[in-house]
Amino acid sequence: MSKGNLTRRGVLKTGAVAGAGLALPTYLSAAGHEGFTNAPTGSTVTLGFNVPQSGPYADEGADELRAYELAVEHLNGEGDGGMLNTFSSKALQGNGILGKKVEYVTGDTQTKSDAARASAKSMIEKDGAVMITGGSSSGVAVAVQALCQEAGVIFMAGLTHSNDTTGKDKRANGFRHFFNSYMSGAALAPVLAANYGTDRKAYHLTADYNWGYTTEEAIKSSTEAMGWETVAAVKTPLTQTDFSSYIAPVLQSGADTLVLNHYGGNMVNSLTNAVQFGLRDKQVNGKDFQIIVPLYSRLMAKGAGANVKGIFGSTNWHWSLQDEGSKAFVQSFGTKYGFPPSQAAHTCYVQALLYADAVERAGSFAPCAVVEALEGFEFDGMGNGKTLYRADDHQCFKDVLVVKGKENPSSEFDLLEIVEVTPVDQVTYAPDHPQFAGGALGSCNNGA
Amino acid sequence: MFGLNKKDASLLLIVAGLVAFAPFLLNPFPEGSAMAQFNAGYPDLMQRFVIFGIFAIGFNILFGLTGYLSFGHAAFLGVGSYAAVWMFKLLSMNVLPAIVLAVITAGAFALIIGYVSLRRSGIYFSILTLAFAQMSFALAYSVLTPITGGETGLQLALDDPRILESASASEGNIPVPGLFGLEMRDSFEMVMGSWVFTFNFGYYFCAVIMLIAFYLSIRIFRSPFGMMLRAIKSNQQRLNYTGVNPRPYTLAAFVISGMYAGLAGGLMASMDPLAGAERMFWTASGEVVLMTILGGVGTLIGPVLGAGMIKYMENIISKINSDILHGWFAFLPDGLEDLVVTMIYPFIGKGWHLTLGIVFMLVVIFLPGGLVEGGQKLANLFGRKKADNPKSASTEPAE
Amino acid sequence: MDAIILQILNGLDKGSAYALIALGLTLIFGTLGVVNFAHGALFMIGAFCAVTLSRLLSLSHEVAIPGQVDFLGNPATRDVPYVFDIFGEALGSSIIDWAVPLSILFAIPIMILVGVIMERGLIKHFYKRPHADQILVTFGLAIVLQEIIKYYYGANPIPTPAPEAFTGSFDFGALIGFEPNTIIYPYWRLVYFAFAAIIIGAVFAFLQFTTFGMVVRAGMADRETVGLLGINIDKRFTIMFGLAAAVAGLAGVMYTPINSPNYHMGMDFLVLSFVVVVVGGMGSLPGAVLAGFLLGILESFASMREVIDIIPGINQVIIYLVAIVILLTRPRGLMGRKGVMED
Amino acid sequence: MGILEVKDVNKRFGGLQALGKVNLSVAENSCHAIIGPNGAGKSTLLNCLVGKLIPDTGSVMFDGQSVLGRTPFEINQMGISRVFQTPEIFGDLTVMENMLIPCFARRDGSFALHGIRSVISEAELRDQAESMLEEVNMIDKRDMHSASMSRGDKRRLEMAMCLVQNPKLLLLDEPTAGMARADTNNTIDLLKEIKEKRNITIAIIEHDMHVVFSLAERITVLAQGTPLVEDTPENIKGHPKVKEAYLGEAA
Repeated sequence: MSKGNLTRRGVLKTGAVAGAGLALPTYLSAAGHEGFTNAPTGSTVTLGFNVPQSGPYADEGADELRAYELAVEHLNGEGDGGMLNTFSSKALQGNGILGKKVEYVTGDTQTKSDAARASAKSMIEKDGAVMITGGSSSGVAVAVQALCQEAGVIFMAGLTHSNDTTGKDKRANGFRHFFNSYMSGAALAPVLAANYGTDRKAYHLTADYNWGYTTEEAIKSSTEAMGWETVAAVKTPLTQTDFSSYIAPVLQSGADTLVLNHYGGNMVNSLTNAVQFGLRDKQVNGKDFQIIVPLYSRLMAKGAGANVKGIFGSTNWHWSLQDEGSKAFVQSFGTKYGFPPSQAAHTCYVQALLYADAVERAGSFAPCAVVEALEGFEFDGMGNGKTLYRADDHQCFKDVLVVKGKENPSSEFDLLEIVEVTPVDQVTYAPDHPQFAGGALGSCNNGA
Repeated sequence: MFGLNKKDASLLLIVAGLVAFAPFLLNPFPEGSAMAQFNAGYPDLMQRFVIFGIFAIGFNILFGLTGYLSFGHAAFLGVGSYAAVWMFKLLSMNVLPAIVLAVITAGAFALIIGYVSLRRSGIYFSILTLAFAQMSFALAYSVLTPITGGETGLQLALDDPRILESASASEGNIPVPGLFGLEMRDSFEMVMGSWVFTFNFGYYFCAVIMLIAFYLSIRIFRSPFGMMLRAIKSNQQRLNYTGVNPRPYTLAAFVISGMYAGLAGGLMASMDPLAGAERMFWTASGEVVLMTILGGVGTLIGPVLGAGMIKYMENIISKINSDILHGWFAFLPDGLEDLVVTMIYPFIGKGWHLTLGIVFMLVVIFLPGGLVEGGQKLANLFGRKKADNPKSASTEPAE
Repeated sequence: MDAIILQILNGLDKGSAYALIALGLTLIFGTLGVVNFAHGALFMIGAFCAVTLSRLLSLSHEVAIPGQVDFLGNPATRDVPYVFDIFGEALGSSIIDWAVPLSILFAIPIMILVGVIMERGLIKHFYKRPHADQILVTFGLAIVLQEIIKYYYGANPIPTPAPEAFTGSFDFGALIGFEPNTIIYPYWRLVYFAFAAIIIGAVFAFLQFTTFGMVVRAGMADRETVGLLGINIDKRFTIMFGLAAAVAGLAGVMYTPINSPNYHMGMDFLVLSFVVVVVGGMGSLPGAVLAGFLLGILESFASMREVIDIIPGINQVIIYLVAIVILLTRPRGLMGRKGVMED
Repeated sequence: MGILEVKDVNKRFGGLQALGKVNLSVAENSCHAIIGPNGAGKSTLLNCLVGKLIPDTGSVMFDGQSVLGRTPFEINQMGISRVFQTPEIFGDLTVMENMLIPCFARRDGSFALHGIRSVISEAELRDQAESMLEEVNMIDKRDMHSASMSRGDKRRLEMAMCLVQNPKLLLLDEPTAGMARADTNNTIDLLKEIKEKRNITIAIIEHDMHVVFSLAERITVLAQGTPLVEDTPENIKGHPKVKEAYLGEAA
């Protein structure tokens, strides 16, 4: 197999080669081109897939990368087309984007904002990427989003759940398909009320950084609204691995519910520790003690093993959904890789398609044109039902899944079962909601 | 020249030449060729080379000369970046006040930490500095979020006051750092045949500062102060009985190298106005230690080479993916192509850490003096028996 | 009161892990004078011995389940471990259930082997080299080891549960006269503490009461003199390295049910264990153990809600803060000897 | 009144009385030897003089000022230089650099920021260092890496480093230990020459009686931490107490 080379400027590859050594220097100002950064001029267009390849989220990053490769295949008309067949917009023809073949470069975010920006910068400056996408944490998403705004390229966020990404740190060139902390709270609360009653005392353990704060706030406010009481909220360091000293005092506090506002390794460890301490076998205030994990990731849940059984949480998407879009995606991903995709893979795949579609509809790669095409865009057939890319904050509004750990998993991928598909209306909020206060989109930036 | 002896002056000139022509030297492969992947001549990476070069030069003033191994130097880099970003937020997007404040803040921070840590020596000193840096990181990531931006890092916002620039945010875009009207990201491209060379203002700005920093470090190495520092490393007891008080010398070296780190941090923020707490994590402190050892402890140019090597691997090797590999080896028959790709694949892309680890081990096993020694061996191999090689132009590696 | 007892238990448990790693690290410092940045990686390899053994035991073949389909619509299959075929389902499943304790037997030879190979193949050549070189080479080795593990096992944590018999928790409070459910503690953590105590005791007894141990202790105190006596100290030091590796590895094996192991767990522990060793005092084995437990307990207290409410962020920095205070008041840590790693 | 006055100095290490009621007076421009068997407290006494140890009680006055509570570098700045038993030099530095450091210390005090002026530009100090090197016959080794020199050269270098400071008092801790007889005689000659030329006070700790009797004008015999006798070399030679203390060890 032989793929084309990855170049900055397609022209150079085909033209200008003859007499290379003798050619007189041509001076180009960076502001030349067609009025925006990295305008594709040849027969190809380069996208930048910036995912964590090292560090704790490397497996999630690997899954994102698989999804992107699949998306590129489908955009270029290879493979079975996946969600292109179910997507409500029919602008994409399977001949690349605007007739240009899609090529891509990859980089490692290391789940550090510095490294992620370095990697994104090299994609923009060296490889001529016209869009950056990916990532598995909000810190990285916010950092790269700001960079893309400055550089004048589009950023399609990967997995990022913090309210801030489309709240106080939103940017005109950035778009998020993934759901957020507020939506988790809004979707979870009714289900929790139905299952555990409206008279509960909750104890929060919260990862001591931005995402943790917004998630704690979201869950607190939505559970308190239905009558729960928050006994305590304790912050835990990011680098904590053993949560025993945070878990142990929970029972003594009189709480009957533990909310773990943790993600990734923190979540695996805190949940494992909580189950170890036998919290779930206890009765407090005459009720069975319960644990809640607001943001579930199937990949991560695997690390917690049997401990997730019966524990409620929310997720953006799950492969067992039975709508046409999800089925098509699972089918083509599973056929290619032999296992079902994760929610991270799904959101990345969808983001890549949405971007391509927006370019196609706008008829241009210029970021401002793409922004215009995506703002207020309504679509369906991508696995989450009818979805709106809201113009005010570039957040997707769609159904949210409430899931719980499956009691009898039939395979290593079958860890979560869908309890409820919370309709979009229930998780929609006003753009000026206090949890999203501050910050401004600004205006789109075409860059150079 | 500039008060340097001939040897040092020529070293400085060589470095200046390399830095000035880096956009050419780092882009040896034509665009579109398979080897273009190894080109490093794009602004961000070139900036990183020189910025981390400054960081490592400064670290070497402490570690290379006095032998005090600080394991918390990244804290000063982080503090410098925070200071610079705050200047951008509050004052103006001009980089000069930001960099000046970064250096001063980092220096003050280093003075406090150094004053306390230098009460101990050896590994006890290392752990003290490590502890201070880890505390800085942990607090910056969590409870200090209002000041540091926490997880997402400290960023500019449209509604920042920027008291010296009132009209800048009018377009709905955050202004970018610059120097009296010249933006750091300004660059122009020169196309020569199928080669494209990018000349970036920010890079040259950093490069000039790096050359000044390098020049100062040579002067420090050659000054009585530098000699005292080397004496501290060599025999602190004798120094004491010779009537010299080592403590203020080490403290001065600590503060100077902290200021270098602050300078690097300020420049980083000037090139890319965001300061993240991860910059202060112990791995970041460890990185500059590794850069210095990899390049050659106590040598003038070694730390810069080490910094370049690590940053190159981080940014270039990590971006090679299997697709690119297949592209390279497409000329091979299919089966062989797949085999070669399978064999190389673990070392590139997400496996870049593995390559880095192997390089560390190979360098330290076969080149005890770091890359500088490798360069000498290479020079000797080609028969150019230079009487005054870089090693004798500097001090011996650490003992 | 009950809250304090609970945090002391937590502290002892955390301290066990710190102390075990720090013990091995100090043995290597003390005997070989080597700053071993790969020691965390040995802990991690130990943990992955447990993962490997439980995977080996669960090696299975597929048996089709009639009438069911998988997510792609193909006929579904069920995995049946080979041990079921050999020992029958009942014994087979309890063997799998006991994979972690069984891994101790599996890990000891492997860890000793890893340690000896490491020492003979690499570390040996760095005795006379500067500490800076030792740091670089062992750090490189640590990266290589963890990347190899990542390559084969992925980056995500891998659940490795304790045997069924040790899951759940023990009502410690009821035993000593508190209300039920006030002081409950997981069985496995109690096991871990006991295990750590046994290992630490065994290492001390070995050094105290065997001639081998006496020579090693003498070597730690004054290597040259022992060498002059015509005793081949190097060979013994190689064995000590293997022993230190085994201690770290066993700490890792037993840790797996507490937190699911992942490839970077060694790095996570590395810095902490260095702090522990230095706070304890370079070259002092009792110091390392004492510092491990001390820091573990203080860390637990600092994570109490009541404490965090008074001093926000104290849980983030407590260990480092304590380290600074101790090092400034006691120049050579708690029990350090003069002149070890001070220059 | 001597330049160095030690009065009633006591020093205990745990249960061990290292120094007990030591009184010592070294006259200006004299050469004073302190002898005694192993473990007599000679090194402890020396360490009390240079600030490495602080006596439990008693006083040490140098040139009319107390040295107690001062750090070694402060005491050196007062005018006491010390030569160690095993040569203490800056092994990573060249011979010339080794010489320059005491020159700087004498001119600039215990700490001075010299800016970034090159060492080479300090012509005056270089001259001083060079003439001192000539005096000890080491000028040809000026650019040598000092760690690679012979032990004898190292000791000569150390001596030169001390002398270039023009100390008022030079403390020598067994300067000929481990030397061959010829080297020992050279050292004796060197010290004699120095003494004549510089009007310097020398206090010397020595085992070798040959050295002691060739150089010393007064001798203090230390045993078990207390001075036995203090007298001229002639009187010491036949002193019964000394013989007893040395148990036939004396030459």
